Amino acid sequence: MEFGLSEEQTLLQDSVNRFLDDRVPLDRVRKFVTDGDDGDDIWQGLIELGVPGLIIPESAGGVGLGCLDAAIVAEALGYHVTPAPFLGSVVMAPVALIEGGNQEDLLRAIAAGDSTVGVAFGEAVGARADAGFEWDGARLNGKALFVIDYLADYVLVATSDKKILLVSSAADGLSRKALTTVEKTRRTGELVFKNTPAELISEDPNVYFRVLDAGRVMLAADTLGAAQNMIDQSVAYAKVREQFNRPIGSFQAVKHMCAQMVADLEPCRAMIWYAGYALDQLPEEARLTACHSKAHLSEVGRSVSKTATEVHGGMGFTDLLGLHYWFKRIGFNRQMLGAPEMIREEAAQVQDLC
Amino acid sequence: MEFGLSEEQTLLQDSVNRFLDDRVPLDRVRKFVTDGDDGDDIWQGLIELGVPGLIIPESAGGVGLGCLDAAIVAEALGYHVTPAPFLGSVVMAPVALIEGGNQEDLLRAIAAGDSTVGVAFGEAVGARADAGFEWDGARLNGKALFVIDYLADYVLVATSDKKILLVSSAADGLSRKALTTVEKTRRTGELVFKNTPAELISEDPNVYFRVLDAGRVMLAADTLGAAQNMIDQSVAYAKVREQFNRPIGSFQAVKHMCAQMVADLEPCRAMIWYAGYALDQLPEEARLTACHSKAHLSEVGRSVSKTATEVHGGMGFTDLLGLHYWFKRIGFNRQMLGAPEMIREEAAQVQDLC
Amino acid sequence: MDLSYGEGYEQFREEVHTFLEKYRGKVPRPIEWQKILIENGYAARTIPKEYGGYGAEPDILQARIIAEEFAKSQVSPGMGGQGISMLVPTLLEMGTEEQKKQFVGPTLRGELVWCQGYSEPNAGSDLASLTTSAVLDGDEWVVNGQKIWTSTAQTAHWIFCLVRSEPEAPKHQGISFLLFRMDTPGIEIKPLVDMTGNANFNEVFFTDVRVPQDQIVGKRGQGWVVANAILGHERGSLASPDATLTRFNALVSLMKDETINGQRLIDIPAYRDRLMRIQGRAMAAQFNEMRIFSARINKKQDTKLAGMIVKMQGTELRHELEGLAIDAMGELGLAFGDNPYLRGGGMWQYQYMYFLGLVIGGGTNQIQKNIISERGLDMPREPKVEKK
Amino acid sequence: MDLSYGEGYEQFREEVHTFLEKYRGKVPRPIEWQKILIENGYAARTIPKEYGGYGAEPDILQARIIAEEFAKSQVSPGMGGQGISMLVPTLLEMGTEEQKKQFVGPTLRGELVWCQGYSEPNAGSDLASLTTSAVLDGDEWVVNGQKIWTSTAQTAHWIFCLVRSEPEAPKHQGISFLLFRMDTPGIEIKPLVDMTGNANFNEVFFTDVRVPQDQIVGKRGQGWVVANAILGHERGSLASPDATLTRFNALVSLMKDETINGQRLIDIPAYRDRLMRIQGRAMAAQFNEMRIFSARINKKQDTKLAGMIVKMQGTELRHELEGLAIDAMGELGLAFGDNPYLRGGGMWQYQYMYFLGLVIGGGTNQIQKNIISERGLDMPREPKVEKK
Repeated sequence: MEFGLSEEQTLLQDSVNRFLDDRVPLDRVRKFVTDGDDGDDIWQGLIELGVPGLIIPESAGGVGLGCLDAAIVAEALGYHVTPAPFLGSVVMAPVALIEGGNQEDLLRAIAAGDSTVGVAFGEAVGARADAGFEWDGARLNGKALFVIDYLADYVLVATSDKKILLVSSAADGLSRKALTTVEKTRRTGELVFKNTPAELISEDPNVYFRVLDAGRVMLAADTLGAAQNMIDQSVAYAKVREQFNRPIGSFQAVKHMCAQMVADLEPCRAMIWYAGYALDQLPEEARLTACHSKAHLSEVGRSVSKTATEVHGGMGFTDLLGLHYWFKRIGFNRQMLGAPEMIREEAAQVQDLC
Repeated sequence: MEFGLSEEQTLLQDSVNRFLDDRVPLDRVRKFVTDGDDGDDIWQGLIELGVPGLIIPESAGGVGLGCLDAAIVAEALGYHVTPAPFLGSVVMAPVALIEGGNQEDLLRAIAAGDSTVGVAFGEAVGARADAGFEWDGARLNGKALFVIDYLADYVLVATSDKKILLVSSAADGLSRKALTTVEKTRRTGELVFKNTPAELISEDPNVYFRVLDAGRVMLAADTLGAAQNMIDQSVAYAKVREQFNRPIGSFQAVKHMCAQMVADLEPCRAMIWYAGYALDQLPEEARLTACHSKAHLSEVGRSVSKTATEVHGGMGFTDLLGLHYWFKRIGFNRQMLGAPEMIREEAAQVQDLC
Repeated sequence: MDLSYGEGYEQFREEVHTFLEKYRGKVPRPIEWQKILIENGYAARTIPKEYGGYGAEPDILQARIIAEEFAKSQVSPGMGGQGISMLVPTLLEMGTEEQKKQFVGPTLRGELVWCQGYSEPNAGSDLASLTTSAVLDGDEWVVNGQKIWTSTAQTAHWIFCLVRSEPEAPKHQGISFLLFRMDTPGIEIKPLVDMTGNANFNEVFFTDVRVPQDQIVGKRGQGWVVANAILGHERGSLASPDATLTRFNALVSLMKDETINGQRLIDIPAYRDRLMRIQGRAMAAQFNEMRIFSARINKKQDTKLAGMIVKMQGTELRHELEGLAIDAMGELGLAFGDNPYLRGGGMWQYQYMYFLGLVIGGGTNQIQKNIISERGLDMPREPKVEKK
Repeated sequence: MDLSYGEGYEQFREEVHTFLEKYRGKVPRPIEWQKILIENGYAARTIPKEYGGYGAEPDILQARIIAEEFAKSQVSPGMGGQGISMLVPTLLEMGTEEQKKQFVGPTLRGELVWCQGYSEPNAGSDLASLTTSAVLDGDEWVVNGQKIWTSTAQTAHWIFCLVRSEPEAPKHQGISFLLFRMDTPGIEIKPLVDMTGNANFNEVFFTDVRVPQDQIVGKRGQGWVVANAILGHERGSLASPDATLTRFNALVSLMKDETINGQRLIDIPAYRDRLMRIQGRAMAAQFNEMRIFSARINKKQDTKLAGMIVKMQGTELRHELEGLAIDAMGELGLAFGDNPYLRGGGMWQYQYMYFLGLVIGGGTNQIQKNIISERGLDMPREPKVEKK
């Protein structure tokens, strides 16, 4: 019995963190966001670390690890506000394809770093008026909005009746367009389908939920990392920034803001570990813990990101320190795959409370 | 144009406050609560100040003032956690009787301080499983719970279909029993009706709402006063209590707790004034402002009463300073005549938002 | 409580209304319009004629009526900016006769645009520790240092600036209040991009900037007193309850228009409850503002605490209000910039961030709480730490 | 992560289970039961045999299994109290051989009941400023002063007590840790009624209480170190996530059973949303506890911060949980004492207040935040103020 990361997991996280410390400092993030580069070198580095194949079975060329391992990588990515097509390629698509069982080639390509996959789950999670598409059993018509990594080689599309489809970027009748959001370390866009062929991966709602849950835990883990970074930056800044002839970190108001952030965030670490573990090992608990991780981390993330900005005073509001990249990353994680109120309602449903 | 209390209103509140400062110190409250005395002298004093007839027309022996005047008296009563049959006798019954128009004798008796009235609105505001009664047009059967001032000479009873009835304490088939609650400065009880005659005061839902709104504003005003007192006690205590060789009020954590209480409560003062004024002068705004005053003051009151207790440290938790009398008073005001979530839903209904 | 204005004032309202009807849709260019407004008493109303104002007696109800009618008609109420809102009242109170004559009129007429040089990178919450230096060299001040959070620095003709002129004096007594042209050699402006992606503010650098000796308001070392004579004005204006109400109404509309899975957002009870919570707080804030406004007429009303808490409560409330809109829109709440699915012109995300900036700006809410507790509640100050 | 216990431990669980089956419903009186528990290693398990314990090697998984199985079977796990939970570990770490021999065994067996004399009316958050004095007179300490927050003072045979024995020394170095009988002349106990209406605590007054010189743990002036050796233990236990989960389940039941206007409380979305929020926080707290527990086995896991925040988060969460129950019940939520319509035995209001007491007790949450920031995050301490 051990509640915590194994040595291998700690090593994995350390190696990803070391790579990101080195290759994705703030300047690199800024360049990705402002110069429109593609971040290929970052993804290449992650490929070399074996990240794409993390949860893909060794028989399909992957590393054969589990969702908890993916979650601790997601945490590292969030910590470094890393631009990378992680969510679909490394987690949601592999989970879907393994469950679907008919796409070993693509799994192999993902594991090898040859293919990436975006995520279009908005219609299934909560359809908005502007979007919407129809699936006739072979082809798609309509459009999907706020698709994560919309320029990936494939996009995983969920329908409102919980089917999961796969669309190739080369498919007929597919057009793609960037959609600007406040969070620019993730590439988000619109897909328009005109008789676009799509392959059915699963029509089992259980598979849909498993994929969705995995995605939610990853977004929550990303928030854990991003929020931890904001705390670390706040504490460091409060130790050196002086006002009234004292480091601001010696003022009780600032100290208590930092202590409150820690008190709120620290239990979330164990929550992510449990939720990640449950995805693979405790199927009967996975849905509830995934819902609560996503909703709870969203609330804690919002509160930490606001407080950390306040600790930095005016500097936190400027672009100079880049603190807002973490703020917006946490905001994105909150909104995607279900906002807190909607997910809490789902948590109640899972327990037959409504 | 003037947003604020008139000189007369300030004088009224001052005179009530002076009387209560003098006659209802904490020891007197404690005696009422623990020794089971009837608090008659307090009520007598308020009668001498003209409180019972405050909003009753001069033609019926009253003072002919308005609900705002009653609200500022309610605030003073809350400030002093005063045991007195105010809510029903001074506000809800007079409003109902004036609107009903057929009870000048009782109005006159109330104004003279000869009759008191309790309030049994629980069934109408939100029926609970244990309670419930039937009204056959002449007589009541069943029971009403958590009746405020249940030992009064009369009780104003609201039915689930928004009729208002009046029951005399001497009525046939009426039995009364105390119901212990956490808040002991108000006498709360149960009425059991067995073919108990009751007089119909109004069957107009508008009258019911007007009476209910007035009652809610008074509970909110009571909370305003009680919370203000808790702030005053906290600031005073923080100035004299020393720890670490300093008054605790010189610690930023304590100062900021006090500042936050003020920041939350101070706007509530204007809100109560407006809501009290609206009850008489702005009928189209009265419902919404009454709902919001009650709900908002309940939230602010809960937060202030918790924070003030914390500022007092362990002493706040003991009975020694009696701080808990204010804490519980605020808690009572929150629960009676509709808890915040229920009232906010009502506020949305009033605006056709649901 | 009496929320009516009374008869004399209704006639005044009618006058304003008539004026506005005359110009609605026919408002000339800003400088010309400003002139017309001043001539008619709808700008610079209470400023003496000799300094370029209209010269009316102060009457807060009239001021309120003007504000209300202009808002209703959506006709521009004329020029604003830190020169008119902050420098002019300062000069009227603390300036020399020559300074009033020289600066007030042109500023009111929009011929002179000002920016403010107060905060520095190392003097934010602790503004009085500012280090931008001014050394007298002959009959000129030589200014060196850096300011930050300077809005409109690019368009301003002049700056009013706090500098340290007496380095040996206690920190609050070594500051002077200087005025100088922004085209003086040695001034460099650098836009300061913030989290919204805009450059709402600038950094301004001074290198040997030479300022004539007499361009000082008040005496040497009195700059802190001069600046504080009007600082209070600025804080209250950062989060007006009227603006909050406008945004609340926009939020209600949004929640009625937008849907998720075909259900209107307003029909989702958890969001509706948050909306109603915000309305309750917004109402309290608005009534509090009416109370403060009224107390400017009836000086007997004490609104000291009521005024101190406005900035803190108002900015937090706005931030939360904008945040509810984002939450309820789900993915759509992330839209920004040129996104074609933007709602409300992208203002939800923008204001959400901008009001976090205002929670911090104009004195962080931590500083506000210090002020409320120490000046409002007379709680003991923290023990002072001596300068290292 | 591996949440299974493994095979050896399953056998151990079976043993515990068998033992419990044997005694279920047949548990003798406390003193006798405590003896049986110690003999079988289900109490005082890791305390050396020579001092009256069972003498097993520490094994936290076994301890957890014992706790789980006793909880499941609802058989009493034996005696608790401050003597067993606080004094015994202190004596084992800091006591003399004679003290261990004299006190540990009888305390474990429940023959000696203890109370704690730490806090004073003027030494709460600043415990080290305590002033209860102990002056050596011949071979006896003479103790004068007052303690507060002393639970079980009426039933305790002995007290362990912090006193100021060296008034001239710096405040942390002038304290001694004394043990003395509660029937010593000069001790007066006054129950301290709290907001729940109960006297959960007492005040204890000392007037010339004479204590033999050798009834001291550690040396003169070392009392602060002795007391702090175990203070951490107490804090964590004030708000256990297991207890929170039990209360959460009770709250769900309440909300399913109770109705308003015929609608179940659980079916009111605004309450349901609050319930789910609380569940999310409770879950995080519980997993955090599992992490801390696990780190006691695998010392490589760093759970310093995870441990520091337990008391603060746990007490706040419990207070809010109980508050939701009250809110949702409306008027019924006010019921207390002998009210026949009481729900859950009146525990909702009681716990709501009691946990506000625990937000304050055992180090207020403000003190907790000082500790987290200074010891957990290494943030600078506040400048010290010299003693007046």
